[in-house]
Amino acid sequence: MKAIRNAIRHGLRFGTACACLAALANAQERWVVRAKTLYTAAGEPIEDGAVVVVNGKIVSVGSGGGAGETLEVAVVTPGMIDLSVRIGTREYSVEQTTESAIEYPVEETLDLFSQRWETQLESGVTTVLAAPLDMDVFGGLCVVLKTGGPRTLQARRVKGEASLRASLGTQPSAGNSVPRGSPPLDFYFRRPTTRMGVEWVLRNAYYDLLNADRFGLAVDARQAERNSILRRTLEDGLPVFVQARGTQDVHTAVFLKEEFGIQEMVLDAAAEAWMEPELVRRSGVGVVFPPFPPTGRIPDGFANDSYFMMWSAPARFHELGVPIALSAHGADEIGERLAQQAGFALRHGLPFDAALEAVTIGPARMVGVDGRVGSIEVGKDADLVLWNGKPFEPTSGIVGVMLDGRLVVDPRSKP
Amino acid sequence: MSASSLIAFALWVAGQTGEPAGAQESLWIQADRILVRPGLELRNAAILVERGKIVRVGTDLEKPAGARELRGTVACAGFVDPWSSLGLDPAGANELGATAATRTTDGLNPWWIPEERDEALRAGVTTARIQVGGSAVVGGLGAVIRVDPSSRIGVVLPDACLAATTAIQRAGRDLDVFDRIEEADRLAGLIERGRRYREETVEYRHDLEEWDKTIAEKQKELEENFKKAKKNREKAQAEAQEKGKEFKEEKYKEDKKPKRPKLDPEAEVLARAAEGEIPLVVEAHRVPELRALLEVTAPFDRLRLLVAGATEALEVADLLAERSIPVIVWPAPLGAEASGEWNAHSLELAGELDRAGVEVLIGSGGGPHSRELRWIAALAVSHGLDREAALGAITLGPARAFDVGERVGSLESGKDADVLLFDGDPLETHSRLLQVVTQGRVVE
Amino acid sequence: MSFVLGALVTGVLGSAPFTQESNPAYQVRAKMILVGDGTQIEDGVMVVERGKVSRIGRGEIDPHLPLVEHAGVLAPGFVACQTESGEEGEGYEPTRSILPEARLVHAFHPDHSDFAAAARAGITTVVLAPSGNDLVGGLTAVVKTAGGVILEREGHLALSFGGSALSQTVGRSFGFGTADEDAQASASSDSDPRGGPEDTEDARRGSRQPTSYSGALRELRERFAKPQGVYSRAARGELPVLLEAWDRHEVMRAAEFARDHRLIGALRGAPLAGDPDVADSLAKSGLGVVVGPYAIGQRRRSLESVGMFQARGVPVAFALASPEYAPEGLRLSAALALSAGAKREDVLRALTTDAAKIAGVSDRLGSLERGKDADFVLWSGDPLDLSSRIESVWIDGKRVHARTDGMHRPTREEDAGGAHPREARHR
Amino acid sequence: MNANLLRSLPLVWCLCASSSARADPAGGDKLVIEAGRILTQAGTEIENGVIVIENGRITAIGKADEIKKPWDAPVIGGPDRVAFPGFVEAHTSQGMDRPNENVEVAPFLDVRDSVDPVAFYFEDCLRYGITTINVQHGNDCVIGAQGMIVRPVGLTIEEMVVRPQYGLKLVAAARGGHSRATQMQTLRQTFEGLRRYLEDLVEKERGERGYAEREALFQGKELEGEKKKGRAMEGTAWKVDGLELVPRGAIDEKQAPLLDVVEGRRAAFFYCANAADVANALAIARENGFLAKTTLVIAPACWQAVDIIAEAGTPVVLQGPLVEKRRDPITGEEQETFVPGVLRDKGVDFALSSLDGGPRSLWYQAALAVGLGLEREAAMDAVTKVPAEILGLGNDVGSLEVGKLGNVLLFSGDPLGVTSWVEEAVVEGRKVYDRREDVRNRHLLEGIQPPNTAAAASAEEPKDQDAAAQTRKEKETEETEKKDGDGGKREEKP
Repeated sequence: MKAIRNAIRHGLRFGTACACLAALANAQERWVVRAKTLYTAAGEPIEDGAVVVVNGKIVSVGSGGGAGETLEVAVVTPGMIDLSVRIGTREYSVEQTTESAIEYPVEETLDLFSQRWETQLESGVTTVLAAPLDMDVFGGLCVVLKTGGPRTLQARRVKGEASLRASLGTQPSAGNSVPRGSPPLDFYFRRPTTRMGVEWVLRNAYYDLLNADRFGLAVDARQAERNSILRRTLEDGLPVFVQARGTQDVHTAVFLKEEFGIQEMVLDAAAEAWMEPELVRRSGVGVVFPPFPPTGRIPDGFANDSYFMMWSAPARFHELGVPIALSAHGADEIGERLAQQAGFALRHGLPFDAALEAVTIGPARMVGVDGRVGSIEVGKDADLVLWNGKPFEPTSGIVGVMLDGRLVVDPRSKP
Repeated sequence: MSASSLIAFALWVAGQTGEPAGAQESLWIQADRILVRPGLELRNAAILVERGKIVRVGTDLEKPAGARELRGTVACAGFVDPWSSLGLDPAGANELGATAATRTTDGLNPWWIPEERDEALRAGVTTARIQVGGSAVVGGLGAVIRVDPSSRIGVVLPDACLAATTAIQRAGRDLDVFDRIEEADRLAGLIERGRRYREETVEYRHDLEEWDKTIAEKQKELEENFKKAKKNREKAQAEAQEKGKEFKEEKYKEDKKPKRPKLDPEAEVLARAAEGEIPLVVEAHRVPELRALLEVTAPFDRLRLLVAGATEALEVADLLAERSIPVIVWPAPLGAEASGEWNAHSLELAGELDRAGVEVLIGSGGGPHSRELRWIAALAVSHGLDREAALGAITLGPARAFDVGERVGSLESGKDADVLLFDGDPLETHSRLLQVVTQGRVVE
Repeated sequence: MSFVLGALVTGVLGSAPFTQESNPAYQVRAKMILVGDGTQIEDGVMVVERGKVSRIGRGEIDPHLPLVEHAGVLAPGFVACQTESGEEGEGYEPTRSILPEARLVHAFHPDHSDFAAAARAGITTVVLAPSGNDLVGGLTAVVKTAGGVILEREGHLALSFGGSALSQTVGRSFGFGTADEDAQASASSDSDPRGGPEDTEDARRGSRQPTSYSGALRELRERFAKPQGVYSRAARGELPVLLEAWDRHEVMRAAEFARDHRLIGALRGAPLAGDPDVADSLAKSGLGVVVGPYAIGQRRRSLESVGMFQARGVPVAFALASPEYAPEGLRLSAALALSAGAKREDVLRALTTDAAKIAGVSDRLGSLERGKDADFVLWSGDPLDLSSRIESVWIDGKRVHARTDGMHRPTREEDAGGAHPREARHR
Repeated sequence: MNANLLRSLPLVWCLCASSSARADPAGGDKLVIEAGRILTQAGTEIENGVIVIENGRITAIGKADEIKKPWDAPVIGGPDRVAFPGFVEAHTSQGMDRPNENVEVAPFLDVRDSVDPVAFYFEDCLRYGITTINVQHGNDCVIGAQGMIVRPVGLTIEEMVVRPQYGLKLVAAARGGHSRATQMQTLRQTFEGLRRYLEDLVEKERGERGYAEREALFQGKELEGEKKKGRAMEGTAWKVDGLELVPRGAIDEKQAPLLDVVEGRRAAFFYCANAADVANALAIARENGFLAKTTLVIAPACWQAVDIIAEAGTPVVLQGPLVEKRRDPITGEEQETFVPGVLRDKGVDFALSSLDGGPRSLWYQAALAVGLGLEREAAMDAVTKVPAEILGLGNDVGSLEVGKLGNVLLFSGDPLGVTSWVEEAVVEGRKVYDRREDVRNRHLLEGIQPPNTAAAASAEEPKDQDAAAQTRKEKETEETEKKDGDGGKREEKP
């Protein structure tokens, strides 16, 4: 067994060993991280740059070093951000008592003890937008989280109520049906069973709001709560993240945005958005792409259908000036993670800077946390990814990760 | 590490047939009480261990130079779990497609949670009888293995038993009384098949011998008569020519060569069980199948039967005692996962059977949790099993039942040095297990 | 030796006072008395009057009182802090998941065989609790295992933060994994889109229960926002709560909820809470913890959590759960915890004093002090030693079980084949 | 299979076009390849190099100014190209309409009858530069069919075949719902059965001869001396004496391939899902004397047995992810092990294999391996030299040297770089792939107008048309594949 243990420690990439190292490193208050190339995602890359970190914040960016424990690596980028992650949010994240679970905060359904958070962190994803499964038309209020740190929301939350989750297409209506055997007993049973039904539920929620306002209808507490949230999407720029995979869904989403004047909208998992470039550009929505499908086809898990995602879609939208973000949907497998998705984006024609933005500051802007994370600037959280080569190349590895100034993966523990 | 791997590999090869060699350093183990074997206890005695074997046990030994010294209050033999699945992964332990020819040693997975074996060893379990397909109708050849995880799994005996079950639920389906009795019958049928196969092979060998002899004689005879035959032939040919008839060869006849019986690996094993070369362990719980089992196996006088589980064995205790059939019980409080077999299961069973004169063995119930064997035995004591009997039921009893009695299970010279050192009575919860020695290797 | 002693005791017991209903004073002298609060008395004498402990100490024996000689250990009866014994499925109401007024005391059959079995295992008091499958499971009852004594008709308000309290329609129809598989991120790819949430029983009944953690929290918060009835009593700290939570994140949620609403009581479950963070937050919440029952082969982490809690001053007690666990499981749980490094006194308290505290009956039970109920057990040795035997069990001064060497055969449904009505629902 | 056919025809046509219509560059028996850099995989790297291929083999390779180019040879490539030997797939079960036959022991089968020349997989092979492929039976069996080595070129199996009836698939991993023990049981009994079968054959032959002899004696006629009909059995582990008496033709076709294996005349590809399987596989290989001809096809979890693999000295093909995740059952801690790293450290020869074809193909596995800490050379070898050696093609493929086959890839940059593509592929001197003519690739990169929008109606560009048609066909395939149970991966990761 000793032999086995050795082999494990031996072959171990990240894991317990590094965890201990990290624990030691955390005592460290002040860091100086030097890089041959420093990509800040805020302006030109800096050659032979250095980031100085004190108490978890970035205090200086440039070539100046100074006191503090020093790390030397080839490349440093900001911590990456994935806006479409579902970890520990499975069936229990979906509130089925209503199809528009507007007022349900997703953060209350998270399992912060899931190992997959660490996997994300170690693969360079330091911040995520946690969304529920899209089994409801309105999925609730999503939260922006750090992927590491103490296992409490207070410690990890970057922004609660960061966006409102909605979903179009086949998924929310999947499995719905009028109960067999008996007639519908109450309106709950008329859950959407079709695309148009789904769309109607969305519209309906907004009509309720508008009517209530226009005719000053009395509404119960819960309705009031919903309305106030929806109102924020119209007035205070609370972004609405809509899962819109197919072309129809993209149309629907954009029309809703324009019909009700929703201020901020982001199309998530938008595989086929590229088929309507003009519409997307005109409507000013952001786009979060799903992981690149090997054959270009993404099967619809709920209907016998599939979506075609053109590999160069991110590049094309970038040219059009549409805000874009890449996502790995929180994939665990080596080779499928966010860094590799960025790599594929490069392969398919997205310029490097754009690719970097699409996994850092770009998504940060979409959920309004760009003041805190997403780029390497003075005053921001010290979320850094340390590389041994050109980022996003499959041949270069992530040798270190720093989260809020804590070294969670230590480059010095690497061969 | 590569060195250790070489050893490991050697062990693997050995594992197929014999078992690993013990540690090299010699030990000097002293204790106030040495429980040599049930019924024999030495006070202020010592055990001398060399090359993994117990060389001497006694009160009048003196410590040889260079031997490492261990001290404790009570020393007893390493526990032998007669009913475990350590070293098997779930797929192996729960294999339902097993047949008599399935070998447990083929299912060994040394990498499957070695920590489990480590825990068990540190809890004093040094050897265990494991069974691939423990819940299959017929589970194949069980093995007695070394629990020691420091190397690949050492096999003490690759063919320790043949196992079978008459379950109450199988593959999610409930079996009613009649199904179960039928299963007992089917089992008897199998044993019969084995017996007949053995007969056939013996007959075949005999017949072949006979045939070879006769043919050899015939050959000799023919060779002697060849000249004559040749002459006759020529004569006959000549005649034929004269008569213008075409020449007919004389017909040659000899008795047919006996046919080799078809290869039947299953029957080979069943035969060994039928002939009592290996014991047959049957898990049975309810009175009907227990009675049926005892009935249908009665005609096979050489069969060595063991019953496992035996929730209602008390009803047939007299029969079991009379035919001296040992029973492996699992006197543990049930978890919710316990299946229907264990309905009406009582912790008092062990004690009651013992009092009824049935030999009781205590096992950890076929799970990977041998580490609790000591607690289970203790519970049996707290429910009426005699302390000494309980200790025997997890040491020498199982060892004897599975034909490794001359290797493990007691602290007699010549046996493998599996020694446990306690600071109190082995079955008392408060007494700590100070030292575990497996094959002369001190577990640090 | 112990056998002889057994004979002696039973011999004495044959005589008058112990069997009669009217119960005059008598005294028990034991080699060792475990008072229950951690102290122990060598060659102690305990005088019992009218079912109460009237005197206990090293003192002389009173020549006028009948005497029970016991060469072993005298210990308080154990208290099991959560059980579904004898409920026969009354502990679970599938049609609705919020039943604040449900009273487990109504499900109490005093002469159900489960209780006799518990008594034989030295358990003299149990907390009858609902199965954790309802969000608000109702009110627990604290009863003795013999004599039909009911100590508390409204023991705790039982709330569940566990996944089993959420209707799992989505999970069922889409075949998602369980919380345990989460780390492997296993999502079944061959899901059957047909037969969705609407096809389930309770959906047809037109009552849809929360299916998400946040939904459940909302339901509970609403009830504690303007609390009425039992909720208000719980909110005011008059009625302790029994919160069920299993996975670590559930435990955290429950602890937080208890803190926010200043609830007192205990948390039941937490097998994987052997995690410093979780233990700390539990310590902060001021809740007790009801763990177990631990079966053969329990994960080390669960066993170690007992010591971990007690080291942080969190009172721990053991559960008996559903009757599939033999009552001996309680003592086994304790012994396993002990073997996993917990302190002996602490474990003993988890069976007696602390358990009584968590059960909310420490004024009457948990230790053998003057004036408390005379619920005690005569052991051949230390009760925490699994190999020591029960000689006799006494509740309210009356002997309810004496060791016999005849085998005790529980009844069973003929060939139930394990399909025990409760088994399906037991998590 | 028909679905695949449908789907792939357009591209295949385009390939034929490229080879026939533009006959000169690819048609003749000579070809000159120019490249800014040539990574020979033979220890050298050549700036501004030239490769001359005649009759399918490399006749010259070196610096442009040192090599004399045949005047009549067409020239491809250019200074902006990087030349690299074609990748070698050491073991795969793709490219068959069904990888698994549901017979436990089926050595009498031949994957040749299942390989689908127009399978999407082979098309993808060219796109990602795999020019030599060892196709073997799937892993869901005990003993599978005989495999074959192919090149991903041609419309018929005859055109594709490199080595017919090559290798045999054995599996130590338990089939679904079963255990290693029963798997091992069947393996053992199969070889036991073989032995018994041969013994009986010999026995029968001997019996007949003896009878004939005695009959002759009896009848008094001379018998002509006994004549060997067959070949004596070879094999290191066990032999059946007197097999030479039996003509090999008389040996049952179910047993013959097994006999080849035992005699060490046929390569064995032994699949193992975890470490314990490895131990069993090696045991079987030893007991039957074909360890020397054994290649272990291992799932990542097998790394735990790395010591006994190294000890046995068998090469391995790593099938599946490069990193193995193990959850400690006691602590619940998750541990990641970089398998190629472990294999390298123990000196085990290993080849990588492509995960699901497509972009996750061999080049990507090699690149990832480098990213995870494997030396660049080792990673390159693991997809060229090592597999070539495993397949016994060391003298033909795996590197660019004089005398080897002219399998050359022309990359737009570093072969492992994420932004570089296979621009042209040459197999045995024939240019068989040109990215500019790769319809599917353009389809994926340039997209199409969705058929249901007004834009489609206006867009009358024929390319888009047939591309559109292709998407529709693909959709069908997707569905048929879903029905078949393979393919159809869920995109949602809840």
